[in-house]
Amino acid sequence: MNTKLFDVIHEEQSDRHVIYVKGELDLASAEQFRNIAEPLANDKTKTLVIYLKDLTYIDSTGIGIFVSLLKRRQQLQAPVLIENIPPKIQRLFDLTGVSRFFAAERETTKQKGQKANDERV
Amino acid sequence: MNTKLFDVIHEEQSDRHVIYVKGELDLASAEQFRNIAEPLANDKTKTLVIYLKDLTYIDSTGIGIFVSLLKRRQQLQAPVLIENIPPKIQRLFDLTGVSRFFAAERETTKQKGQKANDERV
Amino acid sequence: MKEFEQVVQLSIPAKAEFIDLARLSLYGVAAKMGFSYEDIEDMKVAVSEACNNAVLHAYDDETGRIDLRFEMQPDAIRIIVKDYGKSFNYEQEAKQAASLHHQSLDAAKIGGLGLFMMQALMDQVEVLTIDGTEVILTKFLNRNEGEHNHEFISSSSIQEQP
Amino acid sequence: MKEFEQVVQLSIPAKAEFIDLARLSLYGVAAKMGFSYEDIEDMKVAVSEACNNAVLHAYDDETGRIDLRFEMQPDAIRIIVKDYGKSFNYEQEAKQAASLHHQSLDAAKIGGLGLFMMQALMDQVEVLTIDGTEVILTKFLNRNEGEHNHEFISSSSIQEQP
Ligand SMILES: Nc1ncnc2c1ncn2[C@@H]1O[C@H](COP(=O)(O)OP(=O)(O)O)[C@@H](O)[C@H]1O
Ligand SMILES: Nc1ncnc2c1ncn2[C@@H]1O[C@H](COP(=O)(O)OP(=O)(O)O)[C@@H](O)[C@H]1O
Repeated sequence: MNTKLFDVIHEEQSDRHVIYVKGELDLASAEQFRNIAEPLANDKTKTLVIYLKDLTYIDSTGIGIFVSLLKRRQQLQAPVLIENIPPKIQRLFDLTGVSRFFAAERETTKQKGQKANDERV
Repeated sequence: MNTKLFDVIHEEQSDRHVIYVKGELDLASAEQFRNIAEPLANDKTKTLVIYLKDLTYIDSTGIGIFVSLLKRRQQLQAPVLIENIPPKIQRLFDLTGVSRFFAAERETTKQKGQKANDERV
Repeated sequence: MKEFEQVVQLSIPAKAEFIDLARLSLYGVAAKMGFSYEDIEDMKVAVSEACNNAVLHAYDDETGRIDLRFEMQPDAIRIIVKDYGKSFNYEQEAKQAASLHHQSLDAAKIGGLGLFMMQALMDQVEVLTIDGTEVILTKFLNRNEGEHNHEFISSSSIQEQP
Repeated sequence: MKEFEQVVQLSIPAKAEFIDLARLSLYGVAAKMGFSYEDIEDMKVAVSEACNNAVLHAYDDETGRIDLRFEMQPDAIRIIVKDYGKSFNYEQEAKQAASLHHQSLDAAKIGGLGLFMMQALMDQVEVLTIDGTEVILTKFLNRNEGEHNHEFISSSSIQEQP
Protein backbone atom coordinates (compact mmCIF):
# COMPACT_ATOMS: atom_id res chain seq x y z
CA MET A 1 0.00 0.00 0.00
CA ASN A 2 1.32 3.34 -0.97
CA THR A 3 -1.28 5.99 -0.24
CA LYS A 4 0.78 8.61 1.46
CA LEU A 5 -2.21 10.64 2.46
CA PHE A 6 -0.74 10.97 5.92
CA ASP A 7 2.59 11.31 7.64
CA VAL A 8 3.77 12.06 11.13
CA ILE A 9 7.31 13.11 12.01
CA HIS A 10 8.87 13.31 15.46
CA GLU A 11 11.63 15.80 16.19
CA GLU A 12 13.28 15.70 19.61
CA GLN A 13 14.70 18.97 20.91
CA SER A 14 16.48 19.69 24.19
CA ASP A 15 13.31 20.80 25.97
CA ARG A 16 10.51 19.47 23.76
CA HIS A 17 9.12 16.78 21.53
CA VAL A 18 7.71 18.23 18.33
CA ILE A 19 5.26 16.10 16.32
CA TYR A 20 4.55 17.28 12.79
CA VAL A 21 1.23 15.93 11.53
CA LYS A 22 0.74 16.04 7.77
CA GLY A 23 -2.09 15.14 5.41
CA GLU A 24 -5.33 13.41 6.35
CA LEU A 25 -5.72 12.23 9.94
CA ASP A 26 -8.62 9.81 9.62
CA LEU A 27 -9.58 6.34 10.77
CA ALA A 28 -6.97 4.81 8.46
CA SER A 29 -4.08 6.90 9.76
CA ALA A 30 -5.17 7.17 13.41
CA GLU A 31 -3.09 4.23 14.60
CA GLN A 32 0.10 5.54 13.04
CA PHE A 33 -0.42 8.87 14.80
CA ARG A 34 -1.34 7.26 18.12
CA ASN A 35 1.69 4.96 18.05
CA ILE A 36 4.03 7.90 17.76
CA ALA A 37 2.21 10.44 19.92
CA GLU A 38 1.23 8.34 22.95
CA PRO A 39 4.73 7.39 24.14
CA LEU A 40 5.84 11.01 23.71
CA ALA A 41 2.85 12.25 25.68
CA ASN A 42 4.06 10.07 28.54
CA ASP A 43 7.38 11.90 28.75
CA LYS A 44 6.66 14.62 31.31
CA THR A 45 10.22 15.94 31.25
CA LYS A 46 9.63 17.71 27.93
CA THR A 47 6.98 19.98 26.46
CA LEU A 48 4.88 18.22 23.83
CA VAL A 49 4.35 20.32 20.71
CA ILE A 50 1.93 19.16 18.03
CA TYR A 51 2.45 21.11 14.84
CA LEU A 52 -0.54 21.05 12.51
CA LYS A 53 0.34 23.36 9.64
CA ASP A 54 0.13 20.60 7.02
CA LEU A 55 -2.87 18.79 8.47
CA THR A 56 -5.48 18.80 5.70
CA TYR A 57 -8.25 16.70 7.22
CA ILE A 58 -9.48 15.65 10.64
CA ASP A 59 -12.65 14.05 11.95
CA SER A 60 -13.91 12.66 15.27
CA THR A 61 -11.25 9.94 15.15
CA GLY A 62 -8.40 12.44 15.18
CA ILE A 63 -10.17 14.77 17.58
CA GLY A 64 -10.61 11.84 19.97
CA ILE A 65 -6.87 11.24 19.92
CA PHE A 66 -6.19 14.90 20.69
CA VAL A 67 -8.57 14.74 23.63
CA SER A 68 -6.84 11.68 25.04
CA LEU A 69 -3.39 13.23 24.57
CA LEU A 70 -4.53 16.38 26.36
CA LYS A 71 -6.01 14.30 29.16
CA ARG A 72 -2.77 12.42 29.60
CA ARG A 73 -0.76 15.65 29.74
CA GLN A 74 -3.16 17.07 32.29
CA GLN A 75 -2.81 13.97 34.47
CA LEU A 76 0.97 14.35 34.29
CA GLN A 77 0.68 18.12 34.77
CA ALA A 78 2.97 18.44 31.76
CA PRO A 79 2.71 21.14 29.08
CA VAL A 80 1.33 20.53 25.59
CA LEU A 81 1.03 23.00 22.74
CA ILE A 82 -1.06 22.60 19.61
CA GLU A 83 0.40 24.91 16.99
CA ASN A 84 -0.28 26.40 13.56
CA ILE A 85 -3.79 25.05 13.28
CA PRO A 86 -5.18 25.59 9.74
CA PRO A 87 -8.49 27.50 9.75
CA LYS A 88 -10.60 24.61 8.53
CA ILE A 89 -9.20 22.34 11.25
CA GLN A 90 -9.70 25.07 13.85
CA ARG A 91 -13.37 25.26 12.81
CA LEU A 92 -13.84 21.62 13.73
CA PHE A 93 -11.95 22.03 17.00
CA ASP A 94 -14.27 24.92 17.84
CA LEU A 95 -17.39 23.10 16.72
CA THR A 96 -16.66 20.10 18.91
CA GLY A 97 -15.44 22.14 21.84
CA VAL A 98 -11.92 20.73 22.08
CA SER A 99 -10.30 24.11 21.45
CA ARG A 100 -11.41 25.06 24.97
CA PHE A 101 -9.02 22.44 26.28
CA PHE A 102 -6.13 23.74 24.17
CA ALA A 103 -6.69 27.22 25.56
CA ALA A 104 -6.80 25.88 29.09
CA GLU A 105 -3.57 24.00 28.51
CA ARG A 106 -1.94 27.10 27.07
CA GLU A 107 -2.97 29.08 30.14
CA THR A 108 -1.42 26.40 32.33
CA THR A 109 1.84 26.37 30.41
CA LYS A 110 2.01 30.15 30.45
CA GLN A 111 1.44 30.23 34.19
CA LYS A 112 4.32 27.84 34.47
CA GLY A 113 6.54 30.38 32.81
CA GLN A 114 7.01 28.61 29.52
CA LYS A 115 8.12 31.02 26.86
CA ALA A 116 5.35 32.00 24.48
CA ASN A 117 5.39 29.89 21.39
CA ASP A 118 5.46 31.02 17.83
CA GLU A 119 1.95 30.99 16.51
CA ARG A 120 2.47 32.47 13.08
CA VAL A 121 0.87 30.33 10.42
CA MET B 1 -23.26 23.57 -12.85
CA ASN B 2 -20.00 24.86 -11.63
CA THR B 3 -17.29 22.35 -12.42
CA LYS B 4 -14.59 24.58 -13.72
CA LEU B 5 -12.41 21.73 -14.77
CA PHE B 6 -11.89 23.42 -18.10
CA ASP B 7 -11.54 26.86 -19.56
CA VAL B 8 -10.61 28.32 -22.91
CA ILE B 9 -9.62 31.94 -23.47
CA HIS B 10 -9.24 33.75 -26.77
CA GLU B 11 -6.81 36.63 -27.16
CA GLU B 12 -6.74 38.52 -30.44
CA GLN B 13 -3.44 40.12 -31.42
CA SER B 14 -2.56 42.13 -34.53
CA ASP B 15 -1.25 39.12 -36.45
CA ARG B 16 -2.61 36.15 -34.54
CA HIS B 17 -5.39 34.54 -32.57
CA VAL B 18 -4.11 32.94 -29.39
CA ILE B 19 -6.27 30.30 -27.71
CA TYR B 20 -5.32 29.35 -24.15
CA VAL B 21 -6.64 25.91 -23.23
CA LYS B 22 -6.75 25.17 -19.50
CA GLY B 23 -7.72 22.16 -17.43
CA GLU B 24 -9.28 18.95 -18.70
CA LEU B 25 -10.22 18.78 -22.37
CA ASP B 26 -12.56 15.81 -22.41
CA LEU B 27 -15.91 14.83 -23.86
CA ALA B 28 -17.67 17.23 -21.48
CA SER B 29 -15.59 20.26 -22.44
CA ALA B 30 -15.05 19.45 -26.13
CA GLU B 31 -17.96 21.51 -27.37
CA GLN B 32 -16.86 24.62 -25.51
CA PHE B 33 -13.42 24.34 -27.07
CA ARG B 34 -14.78 23.60 -30.54
CA ASN B 35 -17.17 26.54 -30.42
CA ILE B 36 -14.33 28.95 -29.78
CA ALA B 37 -11.60 27.35 -31.88
CA GLU B 38 -13.46 26.53 -35.09
CA PRO B 39 -14.46 30.07 -36.09
CA LEU B 40 -10.91 31.27 -35.36
CA ALA B 41 -9.44 28.44 -37.45
CA ASN B 42 -11.49 29.79 -40.35
CA ASP B 43 -9.74 33.17 -40.21
CA LYS B 44 -6.86 32.71 -42.63
CA THR B 45 -5.65 36.28 -42.25
CA LYS B 46 -4.08 35.50 -38.87
CA THR B 47 -1.81 32.83 -37.43
CA LEU B 48 -3.68 30.50 -35.07
CA VAL B 49 -1.76 29.81 -31.86
CA ILE B 50 -3.02 27.17 -29.43
CA TYR B 51 -1.29 27.51 -26.10
CA LEU B 52 -1.42 24.35 -23.98
CA LYS B 53 0.69 25.09 -20.92
CA ASP B 54 -2.23 24.63 -18.52
CA LEU B 55 -3.85 21.70 -20.27
CA THR B 56 -3.95 18.89 -17.69
CA TYR B 57 -5.86 16.18 -19.54
CA ILE B 58 -6.65 15.17 -23.10
CA ASP B 59 -8.07 12.05 -24.72
CA SER B 60 -9.20 11.01 -28.19
CA THR B 61 -12.00 13.57 -28.10
CA GLY B 62 -9.59 16.48 -27.77
CA ILE B 63 -7.05 14.95 -30.12
CA GLY B 64 -9.81 14.60 -32.71
CA ILE B 65 -10.53 18.32 -32.44
CA PHE B 66 -6.85 19.15 -32.93
CA VAL B 67 -6.75 16.98 -36.04
CA SER B 68 -9.76 18.72 -37.51
CA LEU B 69 -8.36 22.17 -36.70
CA LEU B 70 -5.05 21.24 -38.36
CA LYS B 71 -6.93 19.92 -41.38
CA ARG B 72 -8.87 23.12 -41.71
CA ARG B 73 -5.70 25.21 -41.51
CA GLN B 74 -4.06 23.05 -44.12
CA GLN B 75 -7.01 23.48 -46.44
CA LEU B 76 -6.77 27.24 -45.99
CA GLN B 77 -2.96 27.10 -46.23
CA ALA B 78 -2.91 29.17 -43.09
CA PRO B 79 -0.38 28.77 -40.25
CA VAL B 80 -1.16 27.14 -36.92
CA LEU B 81 1.14 26.71 -33.93
CA ILE B 82 0.61 24.39 -30.96
CA GLU B 83 2.70 25.72 -28.12
CA ASN B 84 3.98 24.84 -24.65
CA ILE B 85 2.73 21.27 -24.71
CA PRO B 86 3.08 19.66 -21.25
CA PRO B 87 5.09 16.39 -21.35
CA LYS B 88 2.18 14.14 -20.48
CA ILE B 89 0.06 15.67 -23.25
CA GLN B 90 2.98 15.43 -25.69
CA ARG B 91 3.21 11.72 -24.89
CA LEU B 92 -0.35 11.19 -26.06
CA PHE B 93 0.21 13.33 -29.16
CA ASP B 94 3.23 11.15 -29.98
CA LEU B 95 1.42 7.91 -29.19
CA THR B 96 -1.45 8.73 -31.52
CA GLY B 97 0.74 10.18 -34.22
CA VAL B 98 -0.77 13.69 -34.29
CA SER B 99 2.51 15.34 -33.36
CA ARG B 100 3.72 14.52 -36.89
CA PHE B 101 1.11 16.92 -38.19
CA PHE B 102 2.19 19.67 -35.81
CA ALA B 103 5.76 19.27 -37.03
CA ALA B 104 4.61 19.37 -40.63
CA GLU B 105 2.63 22.51 -39.94
CA ARG B 106 5.62 24.10 -38.27
CA GLU B 107 7.78 23.32 -41.29
CA THR B 108 5.18 24.92 -43.51
CA THR B 109 4.98 28.04 -41.42
CA LYS B 110 8.74 28.31 -41.29
CA GLN B 111 9.00 27.93 -45.05
CA LYS B 112 6.52 30.73 -45.34
CA GLY B 113 8.93 32.94 -43.43
CA GLN B 114 6.95 33.20 -40.19
CA LYS B 115 9.19 34.19 -37.36
CA ALA B 116 10.10 31.29 -35.11
CA ASN B 117 7.84 31.07 -32.14
CA ASP B 118 8.76 30.90 -28.53
CA GLU B 119 8.80 27.28 -27.50
CA ARG B 120 10.12 27.55 -23.99
CA VAL B 121 7.95 25.71 -21.53
CA MET C 1 -27.12 19.07 -16.63
CA LYS C 2 -30.84 18.47 -16.47
CA GLU C 3 -32.72 19.59 -13.44
CA PHE C 4 -34.07 16.13 -12.69
CA GLU C 5 -32.30 13.98 -10.20
CA GLN C 6 -28.86 12.57 -11.02
CA VAL C 7 -27.47 9.72 -9.01
CA VAL C 8 -23.87 8.59 -8.50
CA GLN C 9 -23.17 5.43 -6.52
CA LEU C 10 -20.01 4.18 -4.90
CA SER C 11 -19.44 0.89 -3.15
CA ILE C 12 -16.34 0.25 -1.04
CA PRO C 13 -15.12 -2.44 1.35
CA ALA C 14 -15.98 -1.48 4.95
CA LYS C 15 -12.37 -0.82 5.87
CA ALA C 16 -10.71 2.31 7.13
CA GLU C 17 -8.33 2.63 4.19
CA PHE C 18 -11.16 2.97 1.66
CA ILE C 19 -12.97 5.87 3.28
CA ASP C 20 -10.83 8.41 1.43
CA LEU C 21 -12.51 7.20 -1.77
CA ALA C 22 -15.87 8.26 -0.36
CA ARG C 23 -14.44 11.71 0.27
CA LEU C 24 -12.96 11.86 -3.23
CA SER C 25 -16.27 11.01 -4.91
CA LEU C 26 -18.20 13.34 -2.66
CA TYR C 27 -15.80 16.08 -3.59
CA GLY C 28 -16.29 15.40 -7.31
CA VAL C 29 -20.08 15.38 -7.07
CA ALA C 30 -20.39 18.37 -4.75
CA ALA C 31 -17.95 20.52 -6.75
CA LYS C 32 -19.96 19.72 -9.88
CA MET C 33 -23.09 20.97 -8.13
CA GLY C 34 -21.42 24.23 -7.18
CA PHE C 35 -21.11 23.78 -3.43
CA SER C 36 -18.67 26.11 -1.71
CA TYR C 37 -15.30 24.96 -0.49
CA GLU C 38 -16.46 25.18 3.10
CA ASP C 39 -19.64 23.21 2.50
CA ILE C 40 -17.64 20.50 0.76
CA GLU C 41 -15.21 20.28 3.67
CA ASP C 42 -18.14 19.95 6.07
CA MET C 43 -19.74 17.23 3.98
CA LYS C 44 -16.47 15.33 3.71
CA VAL C 45 -16.30 15.08 7.48
CA ALA C 46 -19.97 14.12 7.83
CA VAL C 47 -19.71 11.39 5.18
CA SER C 48 -16.52 10.08 6.74
CA GLU C 49 -18.18 9.92 10.15
CA ALA C 50 -20.96 7.79 8.70
CA CYS C 51 -18.38 5.53 7.03
CA ASN C 52 -16.26 5.37 10.18
CA ASN C 53 -19.28 4.09 12.08
CA ALA C 54 -19.98 1.42 9.47
CA VAL C 55 -16.36 0.27 9.71
CA LEU C 56 -16.20 0.40 13.51
CA HIS C 57 -19.64 -0.71 14.62
CA ALA C 58 -21.53 -2.49 11.85
CA TYR C 59 -19.50 -5.54 10.96
CA ASP C 60 -17.73 -8.19 12.98
CA ASP C 61 -15.53 -9.44 10.20
CA GLU C 62 -13.58 -7.81 7.40
CA THR C 63 -15.86 -8.62 4.51
CA GLY C 64 -18.65 -6.06 4.87
CA ARG C 65 -19.32 -3.28 2.40
CA ILE C 66 -20.44 0.33 2.46
CA ASP C 67 -22.70 1.62 -0.31
CA LEU C 68 -22.85 5.33 -0.91
CA ARG C 69 -25.48 7.03 -3.00
CA PHE C 70 -25.09 10.68 -3.99
CA GLU C 71 -28.39 12.19 -5.14
CA MET C 72 -27.89 15.44 -6.95
CA GLN C 73 -31.12 17.37 -6.59
CA PRO C 74 -31.65 20.83 -8.06
CA ASP C 75 -31.28 22.53 -4.70
CA ALA C 76 -29.61 19.95 -2.48
CA ILE C 77 -27.40 16.93 -2.24
CA ARG C 78 -28.60 13.84 -0.41
CA ILE C 79 -25.92 11.38 0.55
CA ILE C 80 -26.99 7.94 1.67
CA VAL C 81 -24.43 5.83 3.51
CA LYS C 82 -25.62 2.25 3.89
CA ASP C 83 -24.16 -0.74 5.68
CA TYR C 84 -25.67 -4.21 6.13
CA GLY C 85 -24.29 -4.87 9.60
CA LYS C 86 -25.83 -4.89 13.02
CA SER C 87 -28.27 -2.21 13.97
CA PHE C 88 -28.42 0.12 16.94
CA ASN C 89 -30.89 2.38 18.71
CA TYR C 90 -30.47 5.63 16.87
CA GLU C 91 -32.96 7.65 18.93
CA GLN C 92 -31.07 6.80 22.07
CA GLU C 93 -27.61 7.42 20.64
CA ALA C 94 -28.78 10.67 19.01
CA LYS C 95 -29.87 11.96 22.41
CA GLN C 96 -26.38 11.34 23.73
CA ALA C 97 -24.68 12.92 20.72
CA ALA C 98 -23.00 15.98 22.17
CA SER C 99 -19.98 18.17 21.81
CA LEU C 100 -17.38 18.62 24.50
CA HIS C 101 -18.42 22.21 25.20
CA HIS C 102 -19.89 21.47 28.58
CA GLN C 103 -17.49 18.82 29.72
CA SER C 104 -14.27 19.14 31.64
CA LEU C 105 -11.16 17.61 30.15
CA ASP C 106 -10.78 14.89 32.74
CA ALA C 107 -14.45 13.91 32.38
CA ALA C 108 -14.52 14.21 28.58
CA LYS C 109 -15.71 10.98 27.00
CA ILE C 110 -13.64 10.00 24.02
CA GLY C 111 -15.89 8.83 21.23
CA GLY C 112 -19.54 9.63 20.67
CA LEU C 113 -18.66 12.70 18.60
CA GLY C 114 -19.57 11.12 15.27
CA LEU C 115 -23.33 11.64 15.31
CA PHE C 116 -22.87 15.09 16.81
CA MET C 117 -20.58 16.14 13.96
CA MET C 118 -22.91 14.81 11.28
CA GLN C 119 -25.74 16.81 12.80
CA ALA C 120 -23.63 19.94 13.18
CA LEU C 121 -22.16 19.81 9.68
CA MET C 122 -25.21 18.86 7.60
CA ASP C 123 -28.60 20.52 7.21
CA GLN C 124 -30.43 17.28 7.90
CA VAL C 125 -29.52 13.83 9.23
CA GLU C 126 -31.86 10.87 9.11
CA VAL C 127 -31.00 7.35 10.21
CA LEU C 128 -32.87 4.18 9.28
CA THR C 129 -31.94 0.97 11.04
CA ILE C 130 -33.56 -1.74 8.96
CA ASP C 131 -31.20 -4.42 7.59
CA GLY C 132 -28.15 -2.58 8.87
CA THR C 133 -27.86 1.17 9.01
CA GLU C 134 -28.76 3.83 6.49
CA VAL C 135 -27.58 7.35 7.23
CA ILE C 136 -29.17 10.03 5.03
CA LEU C 137 -27.26 13.30 4.99
CA THR C 138 -28.74 16.37 3.29
CA LYS C 139 -27.14 19.70 2.48
CA PHE C 140 -28.91 22.50 0.66
CA LEU C 141 -27.28 24.50 -2.09
CA ASN C 142 -26.97 28.15 -1.37
CA ARG C 143 -26.77 29.46 -4.88
CA ASN C 144 -25.35 32.80 -3.84
CA GLU C 145 -22.04 31.54 -2.61
CA GLY C 146 -19.11 29.51 -3.71
CA GLU C 147 -19.34 30.17 -7.43
CA HIS C 148 -15.64 30.76 -7.85
CA ASN C 149 -14.11 28.14 -5.69
CA HIS C 150 -13.46 25.30 -8.07
CA GLU C 151 -11.42 26.57 -10.93
CA PHE C 152 -9.11 24.11 -12.64
CA ILE C 153 -9.30 21.52 -9.96
CA SER C 154 -8.90 18.13 -11.46
CA SER C 155 -7.73 14.68 -10.74
CA SER C 156 -4.87 15.50 -13.09
CA SER C 157 -3.73 18.51 -11.19
CA ILE C 158 -3.90 16.73 -7.86
CA GLN C 159 -1.04 14.57 -8.84
CA GLU C 160 1.14 17.39 -9.81
CA GLN C 161 1.36 18.77 -6.34
CA PRO C 162 4.71 18.34 -4.65
CA MET D 1 -4.53 -4.23 3.12
CA LYS D 2 -5.02 -7.93 2.69
CA GLU D 3 -3.61 -9.57 -0.38
CA PHE D 4 -6.98 -10.95 -1.49
CA GLU D 5 -9.00 -9.05 -3.98
CA GLN D 6 -10.57 -5.75 -3.04
CA VAL D 7 -13.33 -4.28 -5.13
CA VAL D 8 -14.53 -0.70 -5.49
CA GLN D 9 -17.55 0.06 -7.62
CA LEU D 10 -18.80 3.29 -9.11
CA SER D 11 -21.98 3.90 -11.03
CA ILE D 12 -22.58 7.12 -12.97
CA PRO D 13 -25.13 8.42 -15.45
CA ALA D 14 -23.91 7.84 -19.02
CA LYS D 15 -23.32 11.53 -19.66
CA ALA D 16 -20.17 13.35 -20.57
CA GLU D 17 -20.12 15.51 -17.47
CA PHE D 18 -19.85 12.53 -15.12
CA ILE D 19 -16.79 10.92 -16.66
CA ASP D 20 -14.44 13.00 -14.51
CA LEU D 21 -15.82 11.06 -11.50
CA ALA D 22 -14.56 7.84 -13.08
CA ARG D 23 -11.11 9.39 -13.37
CA LEU D 24 -11.24 10.64 -9.78
CA SER D 25 -12.10 7.20 -8.38
CA LEU D 26 -9.56 5.48 -10.59
CA TYR D 27 -6.96 7.89 -9.30
CA GLY D 28 -7.87 7.13 -5.69
CA VAL D 29 -7.77 3.38 -6.18
CA ALA D 30 -4.62 3.30 -8.30
CA ALA D 31 -2.68 5.65 -6.01
CA LYS D 32 -3.65 3.42 -3.07
CA MET D 33 -2.18 0.44 -4.93
CA GLY D 34 1.10 2.25 -5.55
CA PHE D 35 0.88 2.80 -9.29
CA SER D 36 3.25 5.40 -10.69
CA TYR D 37 2.10 8.82 -11.76
CA GLU D 38 2.57 7.93 -15.40
CA ASP D 39 0.66 4.66 -15.15
CA ILE D 40 -2.21 6.46 -13.47
CA GLU D 41 -2.31 9.08 -16.21
CA ASP D 42 -2.40 6.32 -18.83
CA MET D 43 -5.21 4.51 -17.05
CA LYS D 44 -7.22 7.71 -16.69
CA VAL D 45 -7.21 8.14 -20.44
CA ALA D 46 -8.05 4.47 -21.11
CA VAL D 47 -10.95 4.49 -18.63
CA SER D 48 -12.25 7.74 -20.06
CA GLU D 49 -12.12 6.31 -23.58
CA ALA D 50 -14.26 3.39 -22.47
CA CYS D 51 -16.70 5.78 -20.78
CA ASN D 52 -16.74 8.11 -23.80
CA ASN D 53 -17.78 5.18 -25.97
CA ALA D 54 -20.58 4.25 -23.60
CA VAL D 55 -21.84 7.84 -23.66
CA LEU D 56 -21.47 8.26 -27.43
CA HIS D 57 -22.39 4.89 -28.84
CA ALA D 58 -24.29 2.77 -26.33
CA TYR D 59 -27.46 4.63 -25.54
CA ASP D 60 -30.03 6.46 -27.60
CA ASP D 61 -31.52 8.44 -24.75
CA GLU D 62 -30.16 10.23 -21.75
CA THR D 63 -31.07 7.74 -19.05
CA GLY D 64 -28.40 5.04 -19.43
CA ARG D 65 -25.77 4.28 -16.83
CA ILE D 66 -22.13 3.26 -16.74
CA ASP D 67 -20.97 0.86 -14.03
CA LEU D 68 -17.30 0.76 -13.19
CA ARG D 69 -15.66 -1.94 -11.16
CA PHE D 70 -12.11 -1.54 -9.91
CA GLU D 71 -10.58 -4.86 -8.89
CA MET D 72 -7.46 -4.42 -6.82
CA GLN D 73 -5.41 -7.56 -7.26
CA PRO D 74 -2.05 -8.10 -5.59
CA ASP D 75 -0.14 -7.45 -8.81
CA ALA D 76 -2.62 -5.70 -11.07
CA ILE D 77 -5.68 -3.56 -11.39
CA ARG D 78 -8.61 -4.70 -13.51
CA ILE D 79 -11.08 -2.02 -14.44
CA ILE D 80 -14.39 -3.11 -15.88
CA VAL D 81 -16.46 -0.48 -17.67
CA LYS D 82 -19.97 -1.74 -18.37
CA ASP D 83 -22.87 -0.25 -20.26
CA TYR D 84 -26.25 -1.81 -21.05
CA GLY D 85 -26.71 -0.21 -24.44
CA LYS D 86 -26.47 -1.50 -27.96
CA SER D 87 -23.65 -3.81 -28.87
CA PHE D 88 -21.14 -3.71 -31.71
CA ASN D 89 -18.70 -5.96 -33.48
CA TYR D 90 -15.59 -5.59 -31.40
CA GLU D 91 -13.36 -7.87 -33.50
CA GLN D 92 -14.06 -5.77 -36.55
CA GLU D 93 -13.64 -2.41 -34.83
CA ALA D 94 -10.46 -3.60 -33.09
CA LYS D 95 -8.92 -4.41 -36.45
CA GLN D 96 -9.57 -0.86 -37.57
CA ALA D 97 -8.24 0.67 -34.35
CA ALA D 98 -5.13 2.53 -35.46
CA SER D 99 -3.07 5.56 -34.75
CA LEU D 100 -2.54 8.37 -37.24
CA HIS D 101 1.13 7.48 -37.76
CA HIS D 102 0.65 6.23 -41.28
CA GLN D 103 -1.99 8.63 -42.42
CA SER D 104 -1.65 11.98 -44.09
CA LEU D 105 -3.37 14.94 -42.50
CA ASP D 106 -5.93 15.43 -45.23
CA ALA D 107 -6.81 11.72 -45.19
CA ALA D 108 -6.75 11.39 -41.38
CA LYS D 109 -10.04 10.00 -40.11
CA ILE D 110 -11.28 11.84 -37.08
CA GLY D 111 -12.57 9.33 -34.54
CA GLY D 112 -11.66 5.69 -34.18
CA LEU D 113 -8.78 6.50 -31.84
CA GLY D 114 -10.54 5.31 -28.69
CA LEU D 115 -9.90 1.58 -28.95
CA PHE D 116 -6.37 2.25 -30.18
CA MET D 117 -5.60 4.35 -27.12
CA MET D 118 -7.04 1.81 -24.70
CA GLN D 119 -4.84 -0.86 -26.26
CA ALA D 120 -1.77 1.35 -26.29
CA LEU D 121 -2.17 2.57 -22.71
CA MET D 122 -3.17 -0.64 -20.91
CA ASP D 123 -1.44 -4.01 -20.64
CA GLN D 124 -4.57 -5.86 -21.67
CA VAL D 125 -7.94 -4.96 -23.17
CA GLU D 126 -10.84 -7.39 -23.42
CA VAL D 127 -14.30 -6.54 -24.68
CA LEU D 128 -17.46 -8.54 -24.10
CA THR D 129 -20.57 -7.56 -25.99
CA ILE D 130 -23.36 -9.41 -24.22
CA ASP D 131 -26.19 -7.23 -22.88
CA GLY D 132 -24.36 -4.04 -23.82
CA THR D 133 -20.62 -3.64 -23.69
CA GLU D 134 -18.12 -4.64 -21.05
CA VAL D 135 -14.60 -3.33 -21.48
CA ILE D 136 -12.03 -5.00 -19.22
CA LEU D 137 -8.83 -3.02 -18.83
CA THR D 138 -5.83 -4.53 -17.03
CA LYS D 139 -2.62 -2.90 -15.88
CA PHE D 140 0.10 -4.72 -13.99
CA LEU D 141 1.87 -3.24 -11.02
CA ASN D 142 5.56 -2.81 -11.47
CA ARG D 143 6.65 -2.83 -7.87
CA ASN D 144 10.01 -1.28 -8.61
CA GLU D 145 8.75 2.08 -9.68
CA GLY D 146 6.56 4.87 -8.53
CA GLU D 147 6.92 4.36 -4.81
CA HIS D 148 7.43 8.03 -4.09
CA ASN D 149 4.92 9.67 -6.30
CA HIS D 150 1.92 10.10 -4.07
CA GLU D 151 2.91 11.93 -0.98
CA PHE D 152 0.27 14.07 0.66
CA ILE D 153 -2.13 14.00 -2.20
CA SER D 154 -5.62 14.18 -0.92
CA SER D 155 -9.04 15.33 -1.79
CA SER D 156 -8.44 18.09 0.77
CA SER D 157 -5.35 19.38 -0.88
CA ILE D 158 -6.95 19.39 -4.31
CA GLN D 159 -9.26 22.10 -3.27
CA GLU D 160 -6.57 24.30 -1.98
CA GLN D 161 -4.99 24.83 -5.32
CA PRO D 162 -5.49 28.26 -6.83
N1 LIG E 1 -23.46 2.10 11.30
C1 LIG E 1 -23.61 1.71 12.58
N2 LIG E 1 -23.81 0.40 12.89
C2 LIG E 1 -23.95 0.01 14.18
N3 LIG E 1 -23.92 0.86 15.22
C3 LIG E 1 -23.72 2.17 14.99
C4 LIG E 1 -23.57 2.66 13.66
N4 LIG E 1 -23.41 4.00 13.72
C5 LIG E 1 -23.44 4.33 15.02
N5 LIG E 1 -23.65 3.24 15.80
C6 LIG E 1 -23.77 3.24 17.28
O1 LIG E 1 -23.99 4.57 17.72
C7 LIG E 1 -22.97 4.97 18.65
C8 LIG E 1 -22.66 6.46 18.53
O2 LIG E 1 -21.98 6.75 17.32
P1 LIG E 1 -21.07 8.04 17.19
O3 LIG E 1 -21.80 9.21 17.71
O4 LIG E 1 -20.63 8.12 15.78
O5 LIG E 1 -19.84 7.81 18.15
P2 LIG E 1 -18.69 6.71 18.22
O6 LIG E 1 -18.63 6.06 16.88
O7 LIG E 1 -17.46 7.48 18.52
O8 LIG E 1 -19.09 5.79 19.31
C9 LIG E 1 -21.80 4.06 18.34
O9 LIG E 1 -20.97 3.88 19.46
C10 LIG E 1 -22.50 2.75 17.94
O10 LIG E 1 -22.88 2.01 19.06
N1 LIG F 1 -19.68 0.93 -25.59
C1 LIG F 1 -19.97 0.85 -26.91
N2 LIG F 1 -21.24 0.63 -27.32
C2 LIG F 1 -21.54 0.55 -28.64
N3 LIG F 1 -20.62 0.68 -29.62
C3 LIG F 1 -19.34 0.91 -29.28
C4 LIG F 1 -18.95 1.00 -27.92
N4 LIG F 1 -17.60 1.20 -27.87
C5 LIG F 1 -17.19 1.25 -29.15
N5 LIG F 1 -18.21 1.08 -30.02
C6 LIG F 1 -18.12 1.06 -31.49
O1 LIG F 1 -16.76 0.91 -31.86
C7 LIG F 1 -16.34 2.00 -32.68
C8 LIG F 1 -14.88 2.34 -32.45
O2 LIG F 1 -14.68 2.93 -31.18
P1 LIG F 1 -13.43 3.87 -30.90
O3 LIG F 1 -12.19 3.21 -31.40
O4 LIG F 1 -13.44 4.23 -29.47
O5 LIG F 1 -13.62 5.16 -31.81
P2 LIG F 1 -14.76 6.28 -31.86
O6 LIG F 1 -15.51 6.23 -30.59
O7 LIG F 1 -14.00 7.55 -32.05
O8 LIG F 1 -15.58 5.91 -33.07
C9 LIG F 1 -17.32 3.11 -32.38
O9 LIG F 1 -17.44 4.03 -33.44
C10 LIG F 1 -18.60 2.35 -32.10
O10 LIG F 1 -19.27 2.04 -33.30
